[in-house]
Amino acid sequence: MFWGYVIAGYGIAAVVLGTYVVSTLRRGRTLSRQLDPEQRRFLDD
Amino acid sequence: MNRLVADAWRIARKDLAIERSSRVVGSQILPFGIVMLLLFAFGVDPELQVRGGERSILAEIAPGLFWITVLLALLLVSGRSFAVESDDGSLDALLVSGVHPGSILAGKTLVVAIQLALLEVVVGAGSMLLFGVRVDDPLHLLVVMLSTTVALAGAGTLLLAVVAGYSGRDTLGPLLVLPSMAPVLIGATAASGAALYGTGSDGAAWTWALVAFALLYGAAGIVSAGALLEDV
Amino acid sequence: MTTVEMPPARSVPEHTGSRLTRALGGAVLVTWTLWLLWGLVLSPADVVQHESVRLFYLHVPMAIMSSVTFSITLIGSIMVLRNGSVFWDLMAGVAAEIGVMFLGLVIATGAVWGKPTWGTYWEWDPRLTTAALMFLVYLGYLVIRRLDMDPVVRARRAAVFGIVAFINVPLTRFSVQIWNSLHQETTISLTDTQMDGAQLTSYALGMLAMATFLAWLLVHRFRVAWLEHAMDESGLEKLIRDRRAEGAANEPGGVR
Amino acid sequence: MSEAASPSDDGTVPPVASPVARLRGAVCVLGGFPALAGVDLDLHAGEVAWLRGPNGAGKTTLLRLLAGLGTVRQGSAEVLGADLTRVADRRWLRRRVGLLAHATFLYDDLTVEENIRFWADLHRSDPGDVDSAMARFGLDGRLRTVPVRGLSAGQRRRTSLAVLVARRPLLWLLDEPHAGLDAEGRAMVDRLITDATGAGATVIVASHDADHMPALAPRVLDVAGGVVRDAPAPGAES
Repeated sequence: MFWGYVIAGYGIAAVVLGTYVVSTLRRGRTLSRQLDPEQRRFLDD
Repeated sequence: MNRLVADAWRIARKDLAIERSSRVVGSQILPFGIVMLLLFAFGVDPELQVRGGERSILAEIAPGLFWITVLLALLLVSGRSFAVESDDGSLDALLVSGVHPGSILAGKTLVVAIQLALLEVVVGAGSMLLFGVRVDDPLHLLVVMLSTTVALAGAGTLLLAVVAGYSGRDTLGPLLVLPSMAPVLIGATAASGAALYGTGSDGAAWTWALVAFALLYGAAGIVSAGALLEDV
Repeated sequence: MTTVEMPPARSVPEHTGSRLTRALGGAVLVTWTLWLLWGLVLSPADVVQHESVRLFYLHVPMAIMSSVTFSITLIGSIMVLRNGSVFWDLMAGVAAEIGVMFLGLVIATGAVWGKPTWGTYWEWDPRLTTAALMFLVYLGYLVIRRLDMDPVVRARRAAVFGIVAFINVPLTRFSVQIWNSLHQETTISLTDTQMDGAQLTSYALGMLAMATFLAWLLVHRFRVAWLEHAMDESGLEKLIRDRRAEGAANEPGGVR
Repeated sequence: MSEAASPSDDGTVPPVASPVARLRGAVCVLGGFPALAGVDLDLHAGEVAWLRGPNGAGKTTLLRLLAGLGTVRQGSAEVLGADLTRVADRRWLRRRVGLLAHATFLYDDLTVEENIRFWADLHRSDPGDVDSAMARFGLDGRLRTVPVRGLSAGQRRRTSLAVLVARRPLLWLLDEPHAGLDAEGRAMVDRLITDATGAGATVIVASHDADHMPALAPRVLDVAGGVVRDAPAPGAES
């Protein structure tokens, strides 16, 4: 019974963090393509 | 410095003159407080007694209801305080007059506090009459009411200045004000309970917390006004 | 910085990654593997809380990281008011967004832990109440950042709110102590829990895992925010050209 | 508070030497839109300049910018020696200009006199100036105690003008000053402009009034697409 809660807790976190990470990386790619290389970074690496 | 205070006072006097002539406080804000009192009496049976039968449940929870009423009235009053200005672009005009934004917020905070205090007197008297609330320690209660009023007025003015000039401010204002003011509400309720009935041993601690909130939010608005209102 | 194969004309990749994020990403993979191994497998179940103690290895590090992000928002807000820094404005917003997400998960995992331990998902306990308020306040901050306003004005107003909002962080952090001292009641606190070595290790690994993850995520998310900012700026340049062209189309001297 | 400090840091009104305003490539963005898209402009002391151009050309934004409202996103702008990119300078400038905007800046619930006295007090205007300004616009009689909500559009405009006159600005920024006024009122505005320049002030008028303005303003500026150009000399127009 306790394992159910543990899995639920870790599961929620995995889904939310995973979705956020994927969407962030995707947005970065889409936006990056639309800009000239010199506009893409705040600092050089 | 003198100029800041003098301008704040001029703006406050002007807002009071507007309120006197528009009669919104008398005809809308105070009736709102009375309506709330009646609603609470309808919602909670005034005959119900707390365990031990010292007083009615309504009297017991009156501090919380009282401050919820004041908090809701704060939304109306501080919203109006800025609506008066942006109706005809007067916030620009105040800035063009060389008024320091700090004076604008200080003047508005004062007027909002005065209006809330009026409401508190009416709703407070009503609670004593209708709910059978009695006051153990009037001086303590006065300190609680004063500091809570200043904290609420300061924060309400500050937070509405954050959204001044934005068209959706009527709906966004409450979203900013209510959660930010919840700690003040909790403290005010606990401290008033202590002042009214001497319940709980934490009244003094909460009262100090309220005084701190009052200083914090009273000063925060004036300090940050330049960043908020410049170039609306 | 001292790469040999770096061509003279900098090649900026079409994504938000870099050697820095790859290094951080590697650290994330290592720390997460160790953390999950210890937290879920190697450490024993608690005497009182049984297996659900494992939720703490996730819950507590995320709670601390959300305080870290809100502190970044505070610092960024102060910097914005001091010198109108665009970097700090974006950083403050990015940190608050990640912080709100972490805090949301903290509340969710706390509720999941509360059910088997307290028998209820939600308890009007000082820590929960103040955390929920903090969540709402920072949600308000994110709303302010999305208002349709002049970016400079909005940055300053958001900064003021970002500073005022921070009062919630110590309030939530010390809520248990504050209410304890006020009510003289005992609340379940972490220090009561008997912790053995493997549990402590799981905590430490959780902290490390979340910290490296936060650093990795902050860099990527900041770069996305910077790209958005750059898009706005280059969009503005185009708008200015269009606007000027609109004037040139009207022959000067013509009153319409 | 470095409130009194002037941009030149001597605490006094700077000599209103030329130029009163110098803008170079000034860009002003409103709600993501470049209302001013790179304005180059020099204004000299004692000048009357007429801003003309279609609706949405940027006239109002330019006046607001010169009044110290709004920010310069790109380029540079200096008015009365104040650098508009600096907050403290803008604040300093605002007290020295008079802006007559579309909005009348009046409180509906206050009387004409209460309104004028409030604004004049904030400005530390001389009470004598206030009285004469009210008399000048015929507001010292019955209208004095009438709440502004009861005024006609023309009477409101006169009240705003009286506020402006009591302030004795160095730079007058008038947005459609003739709009909504009767013949008598328009004549008052014309006299006001001549008096102001006579006293050494500079006046900029945004107006669609092609009948009135040419006689008043020797300098004509065409505003279009967020930029400003000097209009060709009258004879050169084909």
